[in-house]
Amino acid sequence: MTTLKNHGVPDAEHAVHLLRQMLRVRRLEEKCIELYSEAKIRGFLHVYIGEEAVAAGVMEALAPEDAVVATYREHGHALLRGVSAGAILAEMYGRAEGCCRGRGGSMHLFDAETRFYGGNAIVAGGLPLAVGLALADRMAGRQQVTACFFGEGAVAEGEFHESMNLAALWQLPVLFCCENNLYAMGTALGRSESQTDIALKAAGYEISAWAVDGMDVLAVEEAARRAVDAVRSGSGPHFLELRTYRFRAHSMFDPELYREKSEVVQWMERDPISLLQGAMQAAGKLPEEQWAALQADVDAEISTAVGFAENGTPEPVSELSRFVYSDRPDDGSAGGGGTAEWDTTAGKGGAAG
Amino acid sequence: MTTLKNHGVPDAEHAVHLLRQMLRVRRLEEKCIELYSEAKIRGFLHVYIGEEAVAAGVMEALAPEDAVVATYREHGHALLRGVSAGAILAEMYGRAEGCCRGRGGSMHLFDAETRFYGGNAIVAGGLPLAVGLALADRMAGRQQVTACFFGEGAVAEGEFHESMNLAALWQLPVLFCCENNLYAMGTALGRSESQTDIALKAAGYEISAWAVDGMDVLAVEEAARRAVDAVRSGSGPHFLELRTYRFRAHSMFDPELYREKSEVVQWMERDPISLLQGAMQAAGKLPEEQWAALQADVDAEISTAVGFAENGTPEPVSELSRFVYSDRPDDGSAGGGGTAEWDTTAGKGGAAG
Amino acid sequence: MKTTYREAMRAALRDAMQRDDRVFLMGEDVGRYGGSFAVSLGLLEEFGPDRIRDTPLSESGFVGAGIGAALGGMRPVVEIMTVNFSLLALDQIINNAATLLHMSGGQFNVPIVIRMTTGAGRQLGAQHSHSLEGWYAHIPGLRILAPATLRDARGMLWTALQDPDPVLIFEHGSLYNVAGELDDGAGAVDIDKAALLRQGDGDGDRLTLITYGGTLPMVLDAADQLAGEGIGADVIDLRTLRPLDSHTIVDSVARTHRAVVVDEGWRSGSISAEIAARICEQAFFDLDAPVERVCSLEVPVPYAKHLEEAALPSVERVMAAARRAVGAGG
Amino acid sequence: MKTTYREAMRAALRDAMQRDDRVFLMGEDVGRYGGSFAVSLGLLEEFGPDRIRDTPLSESGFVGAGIGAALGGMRPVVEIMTVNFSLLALDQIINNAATLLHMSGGQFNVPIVIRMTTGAGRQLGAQHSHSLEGWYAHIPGLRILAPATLRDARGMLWTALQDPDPVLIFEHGSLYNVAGELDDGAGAVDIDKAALLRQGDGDGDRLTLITYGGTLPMVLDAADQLAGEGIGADVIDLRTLRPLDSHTIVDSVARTHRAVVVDEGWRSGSISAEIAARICEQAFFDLDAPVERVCSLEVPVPYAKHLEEAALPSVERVMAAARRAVGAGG
Ligand SMILES: Cc1ncc(C[n+]2csc(CCOP(=O)(O)OP(=O)(O)O)c2C)c(N)n1
Ligand SMILES: Cc1ncc(C[n+]2csc(CCOP(=O)(O)OP(=O)(O)O)c2C)c(N)n1
Ligand SMILES: [Mg+2]
Ligand SMILES: [Mg+2]
Repeated sequence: MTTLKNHGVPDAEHAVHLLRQMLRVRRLEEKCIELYSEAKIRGFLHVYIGEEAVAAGVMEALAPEDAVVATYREHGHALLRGVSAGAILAEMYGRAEGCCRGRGGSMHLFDAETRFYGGNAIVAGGLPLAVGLALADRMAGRQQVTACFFGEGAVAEGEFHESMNLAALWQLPVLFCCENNLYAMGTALGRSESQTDIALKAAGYEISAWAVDGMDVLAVEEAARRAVDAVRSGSGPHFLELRTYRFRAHSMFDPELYREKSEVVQWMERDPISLLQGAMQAAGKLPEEQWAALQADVDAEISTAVGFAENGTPEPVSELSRFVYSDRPDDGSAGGGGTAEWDTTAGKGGAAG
Repeated sequence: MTTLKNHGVPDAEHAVHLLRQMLRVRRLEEKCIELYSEAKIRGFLHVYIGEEAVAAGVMEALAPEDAVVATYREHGHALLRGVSAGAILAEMYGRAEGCCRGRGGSMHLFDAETRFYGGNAIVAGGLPLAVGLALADRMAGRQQVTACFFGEGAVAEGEFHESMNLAALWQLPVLFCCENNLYAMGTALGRSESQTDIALKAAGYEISAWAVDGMDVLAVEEAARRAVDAVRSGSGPHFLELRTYRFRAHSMFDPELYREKSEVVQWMERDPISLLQGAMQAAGKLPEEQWAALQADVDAEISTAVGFAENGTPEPVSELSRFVYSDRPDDGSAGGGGTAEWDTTAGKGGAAG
Repeated sequence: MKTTYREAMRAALRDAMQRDDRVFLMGEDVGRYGGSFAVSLGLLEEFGPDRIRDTPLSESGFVGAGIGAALGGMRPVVEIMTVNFSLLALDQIINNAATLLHMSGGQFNVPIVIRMTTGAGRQLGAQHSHSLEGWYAHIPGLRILAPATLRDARGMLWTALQDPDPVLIFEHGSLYNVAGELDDGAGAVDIDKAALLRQGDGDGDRLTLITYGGTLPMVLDAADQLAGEGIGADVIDLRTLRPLDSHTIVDSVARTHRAVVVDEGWRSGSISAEIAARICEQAFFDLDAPVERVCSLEVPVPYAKHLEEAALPSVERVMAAARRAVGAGG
Repeated sequence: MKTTYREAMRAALRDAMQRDDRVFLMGEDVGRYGGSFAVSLGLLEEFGPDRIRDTPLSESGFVGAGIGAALGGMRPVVEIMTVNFSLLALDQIINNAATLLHMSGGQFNVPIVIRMTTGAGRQLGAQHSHSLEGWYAHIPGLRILAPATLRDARGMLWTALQDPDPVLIFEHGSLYNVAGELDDGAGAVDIDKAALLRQGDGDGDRLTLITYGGTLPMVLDAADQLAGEGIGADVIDLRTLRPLDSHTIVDSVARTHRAVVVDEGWRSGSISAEIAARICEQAFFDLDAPVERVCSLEVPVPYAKHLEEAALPSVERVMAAARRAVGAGG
């Protein structure tokens, strides 16, 4: 199982940090599945289990002032970007304490403080946003990077193509992170792309691109650092194809008719958490008790978060119409104050349906 | 001026035919411009002057049962596909005798008989149609080819990307013909594509692609024949980048602020008509009187066509609502008979606005 | 025969594929995955990957390819997973499918059927909960269907495939699991007329409830309860949103003199506005009270259950509107 | 100062660029070409290619990039050449611009302005003649403006840029060359209220004509002619299609008791339906006749001049509807 690339002697403390990060995501999502089956969480739920090394590795390379755009499979990205597990779970509970006050749910996590711009449930819909965020940075002269995560399924969408071209044409500071887990719902890569070498595709836009073992968090981090440095220093967008695998079903509704159990089992042997844990233990850098303590820590974090969500309050229905438009000083104008159903009470016919 | 590629001894009869085809397009469009300034033709008018070798060369390679999809700059394609100059001009006059009964105009020429599927005024909007036409041929087991023309500006659109991928993934019989005239309205290629080598881009979809001198009708024809043969024999889509230039403004409203007059003049030295004519005369294969006769012939065709359009009848206003939905046997149902403004006369309030 | 809406749709697809070689189904995950809402489950095995054709994620591309295939003589059924993603294909639907016949002076009709799931109510959040079928009904050249019953789920597809022009079928996500009895011989149904599903009676107050698609069960429920309050409600299932069958609506309102339109779309500029406008135009002097509209609140549909419920039409809101319409307080 | 609608728009752009560094203009051919309708002619020279930014043909991409730039603190003005091409960008407009604020629980507003030309009347055929601004007005989260006058062409942009939320500005192609007098000091205007441009007088018949955008000149013309026939017409320029200012409409109708809505959109499901529905809801007992609607015929707009004219609203159709409304025959 020591199929981690040799990165030299890994700094133990940093490696433990990465391990912890991946474990936090794993435990959070295992809990989500549990809560889903208890019907505490509803809607669509897409877990990242098996892919944690990707978000964990890339986030290491980003600075606080950078921006992140992700997909509907983004619990891990949100958590590792700095959104608390409590705020994430409360969101899935539909609580006022959720990171979007219960309006977003699992697929739409947002957080202004950490510049986490979603959460986007439209495949490839986040890519143009990332380009625009980078454009803003560029025009304002800020040395910031926007990291944009998306699945390999998104590569077939026109919005992918348009975004890649714009970013490259204008040499914008975007790091494109393609999470190639080989399937888009039930559609295998070979059935969605005539050219399955995604990194090669990126080169067709004159974007520097390379493929990375997405199960090896150290490899991901190394590649991400290299790419982020290049992006930050002004050498235009970069592209990482992160080769990974989703261990679970696409969502809670997926009977997984499209792949062999054996394929899943084979990939599970390259579980990014076990890989790193194993390598560290083999190198004598992760004493059993440290590993146990780490696990206990993470479990505690998650159960505190569940408590937070459980004890949250529902967003008042009276607030439902807020945030359709921005709150404004009450100037009596029709557009202000988040009025959602224009004029329905104003008339004489009493049409407030 | 003998910058035509050496294609061996050109068959004189065939070369004269190509010359005639290009000249027909040229004269037709020169007439259109004239008519436009007389306000006989309105709307947008995009001429193909300078690019005639592309349509002329490619059409030679197609069989009658093949299909053609083009753009809003398609007078030449329609004419060389076999739509009469009269039907084209009558269309621009808005006559019932026009190839679309006056409903389409310059940008929307259609002809079922020659399988000419437009005329499409949405940049890249025709590409998915071409893919679908080829899919139908493939599913029905017909050995037919769909030729799809579009400008290099269309390459930036998402619909280009999605269409290329679908055609390649499903190995459909499409011939993509990119008319690279270096500008999309006022936008030079280098300002619209991060990768300006368009043929290379096509390769990113695993589509065989090559660039061709689009001013050399013999080279275009040769490449098109090669590509069409390959497509027809089942080896999937092919892509030609036809390097050409538009001698005139984008449309009748374009002040041409974006390019130097000298650039235009330089390209005019490679006028596809003069090139072939010059080469033939140099080879002693185009006696002066034959050239004069050919020109007279073409002039006669065009002036007959103008007469036809002038004498055409306006499509009756009573027919305006037809063809919103297909005509059907009059079954009294609401959906039939091309009713355009549902129910407006049925009410008691007399609401027929 | 006991069946579900989902099974009825599947039977309709199977039937169409068997009857006509030109029919094929194309869309994201219609094959190996079995359809994102399991409508096409099992059809891949039966008809093979050519006719149950999985596509890449490229809505504009494959909808446009469907239009092209229709031009080329096929009878494609294109599935867009949900109406939310159809926004990516709108150029093809509006600028090509809906206009080619007219632009070509009658030469090129487009016999395509585009199916998609619509609606909210499953806590999917703003980007997965649009109800845009009424919005689509604005576009000339399209025919818009909203099967709400098992009979229509079973019968509309074949009729749509006989139509020479583009037909969009909107299937509300909350209906797939609806179960009930269907005639063994159920087959094609007309797609021209609205259905008066229930005629209110009694000597008391009368009104017409007008709806379609996902809100039909709720409206039938409300009608039952209103009957208990002595209010006799006609219930009209529009079935086809374009062309709209005004006659059936106006006929009923001419008898009842009052109307409530129930529509999951956002209120402003919804199809409920068109219906209200037509009633006012065509039955103005028959009308005894303003037409009531029960629509979704004009907010992007929120995730949290209690917020989502508050945003959508409900039996209570329908009842309240009905009572207001008949002047019975509310 | 004598000016044109086009020049007023250009002055507004220049002004905004000068006032606020965060403002930039982005779109196809806004720079070197000078704008497809010459609105931005000369601005490239003044502000340089960074702030007058030519884009490739990729509507979804650059509109989405505008949304991202707005999120990133800029104040982008994105030009889509015409509304017809905006269909390619609808996913970004509806699923992102209109919903991000709500989905994010108030964290991320999107201060973008998207401008586009709309409308028919120039023989451009079906794919270049859509009037979809009323259709866009269905979407919560958007603000929809339709400047019809020189004052609004000059003044709406700055107000729109002050708005924290997405604003779409629809400029009717037939207005660009309209010339007239404008105050030298003309500047920002409110975008909340409809304008009662003319109040009908006389003791004769009265009615309210309601319109916006490209059809305003025609309606003013009709009002003049109606005055000659002794019919006193209020004329309301809606100016903002979402949120719709019902108050101004209802106030006028409460006085005149009759209304005609004039709208270049296709009739079914147009904004004219919403207006008619609201009048019936909110002024039902004031209304003496059904609300008339003068819209475009429900056909893809044809190329030929005589056919196009027959498809669009005209002074004659407005007059006829007005006469019907006041019961003066027609
Ligand atoms: C535009 C669009 N089309 C379809 C869907 C439905 N859908 C949700 S996720 C998904 C698969 C995406 O696959 P990929 O991009 O590889 O990401 P992954 O789920 O594997 O992380 C699909 C088809 C959607 N959300 N958006
Ligand atoms: C989707 C779309 N966006 C914008 C336009 C406006 N427009 C018409 S032609 C054109 C330039 C297209 O350039 P190219 O594809 O190179 O073709 P060419 O005109 O050079 O033949 C543009 C921007 C359009 N018709 N469709
Ligand atoms: Mg994937
Ligand atoms: Mg070009």
